[in-house]
Amino acid sequence: MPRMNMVQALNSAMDVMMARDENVVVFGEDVGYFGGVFRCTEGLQKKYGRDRAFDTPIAESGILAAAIGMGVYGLRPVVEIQFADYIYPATDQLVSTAARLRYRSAGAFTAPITVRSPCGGGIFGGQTHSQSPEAIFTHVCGLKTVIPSNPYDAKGLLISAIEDDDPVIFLEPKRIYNGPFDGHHDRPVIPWSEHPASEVPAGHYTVSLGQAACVRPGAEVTVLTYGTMVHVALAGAEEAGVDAEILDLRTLIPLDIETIVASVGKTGRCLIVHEATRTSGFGAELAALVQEHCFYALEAPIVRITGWDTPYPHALEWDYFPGPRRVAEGLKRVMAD
Amino acid sequence: MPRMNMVQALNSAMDVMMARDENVVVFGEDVGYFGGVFRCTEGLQKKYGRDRAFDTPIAESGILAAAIGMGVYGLRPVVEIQFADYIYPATDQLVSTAARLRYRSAGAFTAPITVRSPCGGGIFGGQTHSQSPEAIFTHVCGLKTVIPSNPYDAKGLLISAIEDDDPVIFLEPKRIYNGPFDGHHDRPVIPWSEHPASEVPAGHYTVSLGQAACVRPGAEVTVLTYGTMVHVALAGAEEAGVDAEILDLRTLIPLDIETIVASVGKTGRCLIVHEATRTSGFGAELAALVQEHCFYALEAPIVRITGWDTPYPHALEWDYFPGPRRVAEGLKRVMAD
Amino acid sequence: MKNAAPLELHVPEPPARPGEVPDFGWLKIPPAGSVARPDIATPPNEMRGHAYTLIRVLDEQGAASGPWDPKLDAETLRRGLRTMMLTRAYDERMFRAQRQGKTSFYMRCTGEEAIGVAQAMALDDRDMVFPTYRLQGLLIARGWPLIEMMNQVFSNTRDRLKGRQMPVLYASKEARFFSIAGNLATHLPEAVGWAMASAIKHDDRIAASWIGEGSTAEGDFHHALTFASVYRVPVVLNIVNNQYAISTFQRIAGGEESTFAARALGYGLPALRVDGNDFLAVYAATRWAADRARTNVGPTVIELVTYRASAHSTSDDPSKYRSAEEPGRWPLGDPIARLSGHLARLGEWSEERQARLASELDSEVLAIQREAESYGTLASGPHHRPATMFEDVFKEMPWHLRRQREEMGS
Amino acid sequence: MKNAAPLELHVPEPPARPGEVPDFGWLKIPPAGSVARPDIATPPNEMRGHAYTLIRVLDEQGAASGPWDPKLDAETLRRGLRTMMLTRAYDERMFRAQRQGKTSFYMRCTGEEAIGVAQAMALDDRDMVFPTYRLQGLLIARGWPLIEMMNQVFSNTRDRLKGRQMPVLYASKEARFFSIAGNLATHLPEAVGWAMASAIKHDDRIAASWIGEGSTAEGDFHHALTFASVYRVPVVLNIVNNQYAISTFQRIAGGEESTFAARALGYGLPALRVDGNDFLAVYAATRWAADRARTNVGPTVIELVTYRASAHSTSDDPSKYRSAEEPGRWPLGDPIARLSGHLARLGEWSEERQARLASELDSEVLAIQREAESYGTLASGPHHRPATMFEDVFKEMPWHLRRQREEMGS
Ligand SMILES: Cc1ncc(C[n+]2csc(CCOP(=O)(O)OP(=O)(O)O)c2C)c(N)n1
Ligand SMILES: Cc1ncc(C[n+]2csc(CCOP(=O)(O)OP(=O)(O)O)c2C)c(N)n1
Ligand SMILES: [Mg+2]
Ligand SMILES: [Mg+2]
Repeated sequence: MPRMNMVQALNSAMDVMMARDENVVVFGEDVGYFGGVFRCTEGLQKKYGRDRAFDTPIAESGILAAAIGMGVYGLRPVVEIQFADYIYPATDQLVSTAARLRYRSAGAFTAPITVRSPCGGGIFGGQTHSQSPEAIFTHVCGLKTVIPSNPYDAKGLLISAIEDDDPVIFLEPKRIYNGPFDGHHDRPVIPWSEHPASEVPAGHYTVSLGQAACVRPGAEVTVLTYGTMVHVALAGAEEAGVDAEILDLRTLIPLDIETIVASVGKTGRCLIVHEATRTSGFGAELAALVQEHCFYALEAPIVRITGWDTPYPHALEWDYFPGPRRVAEGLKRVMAD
Repeated sequence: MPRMNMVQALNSAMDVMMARDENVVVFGEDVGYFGGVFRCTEGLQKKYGRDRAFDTPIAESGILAAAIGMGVYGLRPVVEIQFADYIYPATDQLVSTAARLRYRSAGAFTAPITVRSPCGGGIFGGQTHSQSPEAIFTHVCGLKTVIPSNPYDAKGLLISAIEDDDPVIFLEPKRIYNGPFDGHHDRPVIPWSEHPASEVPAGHYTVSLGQAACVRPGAEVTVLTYGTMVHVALAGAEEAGVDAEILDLRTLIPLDIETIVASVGKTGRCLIVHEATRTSGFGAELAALVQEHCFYALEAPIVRITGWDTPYPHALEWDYFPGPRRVAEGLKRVMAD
Repeated sequence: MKNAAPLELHVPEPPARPGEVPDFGWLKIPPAGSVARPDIATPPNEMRGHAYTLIRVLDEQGAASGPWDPKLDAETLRRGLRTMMLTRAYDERMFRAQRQGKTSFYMRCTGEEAIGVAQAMALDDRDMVFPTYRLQGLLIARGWPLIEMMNQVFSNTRDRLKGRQMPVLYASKEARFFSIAGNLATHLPEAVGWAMASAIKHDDRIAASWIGEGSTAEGDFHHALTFASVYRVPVVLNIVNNQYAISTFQRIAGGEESTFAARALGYGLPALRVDGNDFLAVYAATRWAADRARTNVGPTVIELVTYRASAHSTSDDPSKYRSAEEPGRWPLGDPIARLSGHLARLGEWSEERQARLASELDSEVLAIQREAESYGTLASGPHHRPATMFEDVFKEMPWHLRRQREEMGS
Repeated sequence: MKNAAPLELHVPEPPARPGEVPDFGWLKIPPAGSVARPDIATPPNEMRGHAYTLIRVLDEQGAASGPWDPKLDAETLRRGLRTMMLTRAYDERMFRAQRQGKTSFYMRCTGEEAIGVAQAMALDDRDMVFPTYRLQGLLIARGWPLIEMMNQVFSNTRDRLKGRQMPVLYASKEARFFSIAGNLATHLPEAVGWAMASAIKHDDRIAASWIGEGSTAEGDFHHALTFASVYRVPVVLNIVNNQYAISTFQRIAGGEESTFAARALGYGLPALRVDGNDFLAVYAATRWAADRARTNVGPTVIELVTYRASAHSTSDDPSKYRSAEEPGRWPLGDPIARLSGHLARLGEWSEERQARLASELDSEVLAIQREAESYGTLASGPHHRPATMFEDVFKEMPWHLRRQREEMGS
């Protein structure tokens, strides 16, 4: 089976879908000839032509609106927002049309679009190239939100997203485009090729939306996490020497509540880890759900290890990033009580 | 003391501040000559002139940007977004400049702006005149978020917001502009004049940001709520016959955690009530905080009574609105466990 | 260089406020028939003047003249007249129904009927339209049944939108009429996206969209024009300049220093500024733009100059901000009266036929209204079942919505 | 009417891709001195042509001519030249520092130096500027110390922005230089707001702002122009058309069907399209616009036509998307060479002085760099203390941030 990093896996997902379905089109800033600033769409214009993979003006709201209109026509647009930090100008299109169109027209019109966007920090991008805005989308009913943590899932989930008839926000943790970063920024970069999840089928396959993956079975505590933090959590658990069950949520909406409840029911403890700022982050919803569903099983307060409630500071990136040390501390805290 | 409804109290806050501080300016769509579609700015243009209270083009992002620029100059703009549902086009200005300016310039430039906007349902406004988007703002570090529940607080909090040197989102539950609506939509409307909080001093006073109010002391369960739902919670507690301690949070960021923790520490039970959609609503953050701070005091799972995770449906408004019956059910649920 | 005088903020004002005498002298009205009709292949920069004039076919006496006269036969003209009158009759009945408390809200398009109706007739029925809330004439002209529209206005059991939308925010896939947006301007770049898709698929259907002059200030207006220009999209973008955005006169939207049509010029797009109350001019301009789009020449911006003769909506009271005399002094008249006058002048119509038709249409509307009310009204029901509220958020209902539906207990 | 041919999507392309021969024939360049200079009170609609031409003062031989010649004395010209050269020297050193791994990122303005420098000189130092990330020349011309700028680039202990911002996103209250935004275009309507405030307060200071041609597609560009036009705001809005937005040629931003200057016309604003590599033309146009703003006549849009001679940033590799020959074929030359040639022609400069100055400036920059590095670099520190991260989110630190600071343990 071919080995792929995340960028190649994402590229392959779009390639496979463009070949299978003439209605799939790909566009965004620098997405056409150049193939995207992270090269995720490389080669697609050459292969499928300028009217199926093209550059757009710098207008995120215009990009979303064009995608929605195309979706109404019957296409399946896959658009790239260059950084998740730049999705804000498109908020009205996302909330007021993409998320609401099926509902407000009682199914007459729909927006089967996929919005890809690199998120997260760890590349010294400062406060406007590091954000993780997923919580906002999870609060907007009508949007699905997906965040993969490895090449195999990235491709399978992206194909599912493209085939899905609802609008999907597909956030790509840019720090793990090239390797399974575990938060040890001072150690040499490990490429994906050494990780089993880099074995990615060349053709079509899917990873279903709404299903978490257990990346480490364990008995003492459940860790709920996604994206880059999956790898950090693994490292943190090792450092803490705690037998943690680590769930990679993969899809935030719809959420795989069953897997979560089963795990916390078993372990009686829960740590939530995400890179986004804490207050009203998706960790808050997870904490609320876990205590709603597993109150009597819980032996200790649910702990959240997250980005601080500040913008992502350029030079202090590694003091901001919730790395393995903080995850380990969190695990110890949740085990201590 | 004069009796005022919410609209008059808000108008009075702006009037008082415009008279005291020449740097206070007020603008927004239909805000000038007409005085706003809810008449909150009535008379201000006549009194303070066209360059201190004026109409704007329909461009929420432009309005926010102009306010930010004026704030940088040294003014204290108070802008109105006609409905909270229409704040989305301004998201980028709110997140990327208003919330971040002090931080990114290390204090050299700031945006001491107040963004007023009517929120919430109950007036048959359908899905685009009924939203309660507060959770989104609470996730954006750098913004303060305020939601008053009565005329006295509305005026005192709005003055505090205008005097505050940080950007403040000031959400006004439109259903209680004219009376303390308790969710019984089938009963006659009660005007504010019959409510003690309609006694509003004519002059300057403040209600501090960051302080909750206990609107009903009680021993059995703590209800965390704000805005219209304060009145609904009071009615719901009465209907359930439960001795609930009801806290009107008033300010979501910064949150009055001490009052919350003290109350839940005492009652051991917690119900959260808001009108916004549930998933990743501010109730999630409240639930997460309460279980973090009061885990060992909690005798039952924290329950959330909220708007459903759907758009606000026009004809089914009263099935959507979390009224007193649902609050009472929630109280019974939290007491039963 | 220092300025002699200190800086001043200029805040535009309307020509008249309540109690003042309105004067529309600022509106320059060229004689009917006087504006040239360029070929659709004319480079936009050779026809910039069309953004600053007013294309008119019908004169004050009801005579049609000039190169823009679409030379429609009397049958077609009567059809247009009937549809405009039906629209008005519908508006009046629905307005009254709201006043009687049968529904929450209503918006009339009084005085603007030529726009939706003539444009629907000038477009192909297969073309996709992305309208605003004031384009009921368009939907009626496409033959969408009034009963469907009323069911929506009453949010009753037969409302295809399941009671979810405020009155007048229609959507009809069959009529190729896009779901009307509550958030202004969002639909304009969406229309451009639809038309881009049509071009990508080598289809022959074009898109058309409408936006109020007030809403042109939104960023999405700019996005629509930019994308339309860059990709030469087969779309017709209409700006309905009815002088007001709720209480706000169009000068606050930028109508003082320029025309709204002129916005197009900066993007290299052609613009037509049209007498929006002149059925023939509206028809002809739309046809010109549609032909241009359909033949791959590119998009066109049309400004339709009209007047919002009634209130913004049933929630609005214009006496608070504009002179009560203003509607009567609007110099471009009423579109129904003008077309009816034209037909009469051609010997194809009479005051008597006009009166008869008006009363027939009112009866027709009333009968339909009775039927619609039999399916329910917002005030007294019945409505769709509460549990339907959870449908269509997603294609398949996820667990959390199923759970909430159970929690609701229905 | 049905179209003969099916619809097609037009996707603009640049004239040349890697391996192809670039040809700038599409850029129409009028002779230096040939464009009229209208009075600042000229109604915008009487000078529309200025949006489609190119105001030039310096010809190919370095001679200045025509009504736009600002007739600056040699001292001022040499100051301009020196500042442009200093900017370039600074850029080269910082670029190298990034390549040496001392910081994360850098952006040069190579080839665009006339813009920031001439415009800073044409404005009053008290005017407020809202620039983009490619206007370091403006900050240098305002006399802001290079050491401050370098401290920011290195995110070191003396970085006034406390290491929070990516390199080059300067902010200086003292230099009246607004905090540079990462989110494109946001600052343009903010500049308009600042200038509205200045007008409200009857101040005499105006605002100026800059935006890349690629970023004009954002809604905030439209908001800026709309507000500027409606309230006749004392602001100068500059569009820097350097042909590229990262890999994207300006035609994708709408430069194929029109000029960027022409956007202004639709709002009734005057536009000047200027040779952005001609120091004198840039100076003169800016002066014209500043005078207009300061005397309450209104805002002006200036398009500065230039060429991004180096990569977008240190993260970019232009050989992937444009012909390697392109920079060399850019017909408007290099702003430093052109001004230096002009001074030489006046007998006020020589190749030898030019070379000497270049090496002096490089030494000066290098010395400052050494000092800056002594306060730390991003790579090797020291930086501000981690706990400072929690400051300035709000004026007063709320409990949750205090708690998080404790949790961080520093
Ligand atoms: C984004 C957004 N902002 C504000 C509103 C509130 N609003 C509804 S209609 C309207 C006026 C629109 O005026 P115009 O575009 O001229 O259309 P007209 O009503 O005259 O047909 C406003 C401000 C809205 N619906 N959406
Ligand atoms: C809202 C937003 N979208 C996208 C980006 C990513 N981005 C940074 S610079 C750039 C290109 C800007 O080009 P232009 O405006 O022409 O300026 P130039 O770099 O040529 O000076 C892009 C797309 C961003 N910073 N902000
Ligand atoms: Mg209007
Ligand atoms: Mg550029």
